Amino acid sequence: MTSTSLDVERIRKDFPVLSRELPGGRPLVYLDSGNSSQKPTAVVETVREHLAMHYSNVGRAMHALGAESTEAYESARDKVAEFIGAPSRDEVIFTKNASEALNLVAYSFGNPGNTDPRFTLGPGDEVVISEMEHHSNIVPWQFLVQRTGATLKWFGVTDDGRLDIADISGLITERTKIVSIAHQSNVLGTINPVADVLRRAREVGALVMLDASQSVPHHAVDMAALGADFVAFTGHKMVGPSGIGVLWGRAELLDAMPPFMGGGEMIEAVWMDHSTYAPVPHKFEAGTPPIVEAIGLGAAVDYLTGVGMEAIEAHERGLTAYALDALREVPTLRLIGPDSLDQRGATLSFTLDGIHPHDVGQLLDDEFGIAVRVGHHCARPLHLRFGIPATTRASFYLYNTTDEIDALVRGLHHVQKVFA
Amino acid sequence: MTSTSLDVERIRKDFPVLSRELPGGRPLVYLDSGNSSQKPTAVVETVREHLAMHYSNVGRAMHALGAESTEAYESARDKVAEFIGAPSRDEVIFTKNASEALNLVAYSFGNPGNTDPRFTLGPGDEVVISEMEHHSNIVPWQFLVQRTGATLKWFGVTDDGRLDIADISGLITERTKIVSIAHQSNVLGTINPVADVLRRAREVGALVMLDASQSVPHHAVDMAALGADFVAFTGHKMVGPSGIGVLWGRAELLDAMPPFMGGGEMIEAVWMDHSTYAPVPHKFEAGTPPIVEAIGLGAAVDYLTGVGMEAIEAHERGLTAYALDALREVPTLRLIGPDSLDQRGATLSFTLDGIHPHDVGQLLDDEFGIAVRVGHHCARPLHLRFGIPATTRASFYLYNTTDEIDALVRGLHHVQKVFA
Amino acid sequence: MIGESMYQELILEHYKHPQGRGLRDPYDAEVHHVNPTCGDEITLRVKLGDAGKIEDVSYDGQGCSISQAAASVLHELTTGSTVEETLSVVDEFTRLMQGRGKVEADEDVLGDAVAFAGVAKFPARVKCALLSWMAYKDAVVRSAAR
Amino acid sequence: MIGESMYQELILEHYKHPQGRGLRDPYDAEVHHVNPTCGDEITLRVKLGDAGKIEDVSYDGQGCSISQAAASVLHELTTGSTVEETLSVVDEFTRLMQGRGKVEADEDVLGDAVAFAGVAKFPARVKCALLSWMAYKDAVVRSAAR
Ligand SMILES: Cc1ncc(COP(=O)(O)O)c(C=O)c1O
Ligand SMILES: Cc1ncc(COP(=O)(O)O)c(C=O)c1O
Repeated sequence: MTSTSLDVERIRKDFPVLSRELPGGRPLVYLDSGNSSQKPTAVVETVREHLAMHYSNVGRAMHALGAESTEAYESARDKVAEFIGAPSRDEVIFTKNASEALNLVAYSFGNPGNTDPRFTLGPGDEVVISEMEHHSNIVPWQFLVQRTGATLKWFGVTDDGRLDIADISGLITERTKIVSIAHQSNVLGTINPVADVLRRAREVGALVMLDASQSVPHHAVDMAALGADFVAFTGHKMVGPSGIGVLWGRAELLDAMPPFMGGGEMIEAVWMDHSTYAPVPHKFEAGTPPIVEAIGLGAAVDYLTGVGMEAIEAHERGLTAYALDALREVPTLRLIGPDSLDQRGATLSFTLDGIHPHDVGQLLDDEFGIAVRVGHHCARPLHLRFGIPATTRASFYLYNTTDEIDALVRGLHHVQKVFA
Repeated sequence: MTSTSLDVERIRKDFPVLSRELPGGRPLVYLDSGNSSQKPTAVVETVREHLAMHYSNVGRAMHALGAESTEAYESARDKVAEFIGAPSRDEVIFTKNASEALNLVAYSFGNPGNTDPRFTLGPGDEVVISEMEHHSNIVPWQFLVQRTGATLKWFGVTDDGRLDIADISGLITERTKIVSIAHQSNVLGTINPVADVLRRAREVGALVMLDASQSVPHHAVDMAALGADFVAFTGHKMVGPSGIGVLWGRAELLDAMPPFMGGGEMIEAVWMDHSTYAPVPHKFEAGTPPIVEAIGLGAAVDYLTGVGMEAIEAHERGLTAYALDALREVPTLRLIGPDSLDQRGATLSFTLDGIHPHDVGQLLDDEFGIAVRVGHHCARPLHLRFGIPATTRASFYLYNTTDEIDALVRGLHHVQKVFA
Repeated sequence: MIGESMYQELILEHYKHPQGRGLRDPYDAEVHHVNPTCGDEITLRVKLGDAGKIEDVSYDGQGCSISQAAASVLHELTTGSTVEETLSVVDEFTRLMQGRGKVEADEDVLGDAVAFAGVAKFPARVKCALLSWMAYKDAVVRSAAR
Repeated sequence: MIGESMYQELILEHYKHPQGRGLRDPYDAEVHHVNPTCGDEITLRVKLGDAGKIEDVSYDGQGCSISQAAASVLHELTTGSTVEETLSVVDEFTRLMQGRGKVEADEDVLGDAVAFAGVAKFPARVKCALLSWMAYKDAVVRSAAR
């Protein structure tokens, strides 16, 4: 049993899908929250109620429904800002997902119309990422260096699944304009040494972006304490709706960046041949934003705060300890990532000798209703690094139980029997 | 009375907000659908049910919920493709709104990594838009010419609110790479002469993009018949959820374009130093897409198809005829846009002598619960063209009635009394 | 009609009968502010007097009733007060306007300007209400800098 | 256990006891296909015989049970048939796989390959099932072109 101040049975009742029966009478064992989380009734009902009874466009509308929608949308920004300890609410930009947030920042560099030296980029300049990144924190930077002639470099990963910072000074140099790494790996579970990276980046004047898609949902993350320049995360992994993500950035940097997409809402005034832009956050929110989705994310952070991020973290820690022990007993199971609780989250990826993860995942689902993720989890270079095409990944959240981990272990034994 | 095969009283029952009382006991008279439309129960319930009971990430997930979500998401693509008569479902790309769709295409030009001559752009090349565009179809092209050194040109607008095509051959020339104009104006209601523009564009080998944000919700629009190269529209204006838009493009062009945003789902394979990309539509859908929003849009097109786009068009035509007559009786009212039914939709913008539109809109709302839009409606250059800072705009949809137009006229008389 | 209607009698009164409207000489600073999103404009002059007092605030402009009435109320509240006093009124008014309808107005500080409380719920109108007040702050800074 | 389980006995049978596995000489064309998203690989050879018949399909590869079993079933269904017949089986199999679980399989045409019907609901697995079949189509085109 995990020791925690979180009443998991009560919490499970908040998530209607968890009591659902899958076709064929299978119960649902949802161990794929690292991919996307389930939604509590509080979020679903907020979305429903707003869509049905209070909906209108925001900002531009000057009538009762417009005021209700704008108020709800901007309140969601307040809630998110408070949730992540943002120094200012205007630093919270709503995007459609974490990927858009990462692309937005990548597109800010090397724009010929912007002469701010922090955002110029060309041959000789360098961008640093890592080998454990999600594709959404790799490909935007590949695009950037392709457009500008700059160079992409990356941290390696150690055999036990840690960021290899042995040569950090050789990697992050005076030529580095930005370092963008995961706060927590979506495959290894590793929590990266942000302070070390920041220290070196500050020495050479490089900016630091964190892909916090896997940390913000699971830990109390405070922007001021963290000290990075940009942070991206995504609503659907933190019990929020799909279609909504967040970019947090330091106001003075956001002010200095060129806009990304153009359109309604992000302008101050438009003439046919030029335009001036609204202040942040609106400068980066072109067009009608994901209104109801942002409002749903507001309800999600209310829900998480209600449960308590410390309690969630402790609960997940208990589950991780339990799972690390339990998985050790499965023959031939090889964990990819740290095998201790030190600086790691509740994400466990592994292989089984001679059985392809696709078959593992599908059999677990087919026979037991256990949902895990299989494949490279949008982190193909990391899998190449470990010389494997794919892994099976179990990822836990506030609503998971040790019983579900037991079910997983039983399922893995069965899979091994089928393919024996 | 309008003559139509649409039972508006029955339809109004499908939209819960329409029977809502606003604070102070005002009934709601919603005449702001051009800004964003209301949502029928069918859409709200589809969103709720999916979020609560079937949600998971799409594509990448290989379990029961993953299959349900993927199936629902891809079925939504089928539905949208059928709704707009797309030659192939793979030509339907889900974005977060129309603005993203327009930016996506604008960012496809002048990318140094792409050598397809249709998408190269530099000094000497020209982009043509019009003076009646929404900012979302102006600013992305301003960005493009700023990045590349190309030239932006535009159609003027005649005094009666039509696209001025008198000098179309001087405007669209061998130097033109793309023409992007509204299918229907969000201020004037004007439906533009797409065939004329296409004919000239084809003569000189220019591509044509249509901003169909205001046409697709109100008319049966068929991609094959229309003949354009790219078409953008947005879910929230067509009884769908917020957070979802659509780019339709010809497959051979989409194939030739560089990707826009990088990340999960849009790749084929990723190495640290380069990547290959998925085929369309996924190539342009980086990261977790607006899953539930797309599914909600699928329910929206089902709903619209159920009512019948011809019936909707006829109903709106009746309302427009009625409103044109009724508004003529309001003293000093000046209509901005065509005053006949010829090639126009159900959007009426106007000014009242000596009363600022902000005051008109707010008083209509305050006293009668009438929601109209006031300001420049994200079309400031068009307002500059007419020498006015703002207009009041009433826009109708399938759920509006002639009674509501009567209420508007009464409200305008009252406004004139208050400010007399 | 709702309780928090934006069109309080007082606003309409100021709109129809603006106080202190018109540009007057002499003045220490003149500023011209525009709200590009809706085209509202104001030209505003400040004349400082003895003992840190505001001797006159004169103005001319065009726009909606909210922007025009706000200038009229501004004239009333500032003329004859000390610079310091007026700036704290400006701060309170700004706080009220940017509070998205969730901030309680301090009537003692704001006087007639509390009539604008209903505006705060409409972000697009907040700029109308603030236009002249921001112009005033700007003008005071400039006249003090001379 | 659900009715439409992806792991039909038949698939497991073919996975554990693959038919015709191994690369054989002589051959008219050899192709190598990879599914970069999951790392599945196949090398496949085709030998044409008389009267437009397929004399042999030999292959080697690695990957999940679906991709490996699909290759085994492919071998069984193609060897001994005419090129034309096999291509129509490939077409029907492709249609089934891309039908997102909504297409009814034609058992007469597909034979054992109908066991893969359950795969069609998982887009990520469709590519596994199709890998060898696409490789086969490619190889046939190449051998015909010689
Ligand atoms: C003509 C036109 N184009 C583009 C848009 C932008 O759509 P969205 O705000 O959904 O991006 C709108 C509506 O706001 C519009 O009316
Ligand atoms: C570490 C990490 N970064 C980025 C993303 C991308 O998030 P989204 O798909 O919401 O854009 C994910 C999840 O998919 C992730 O796990």
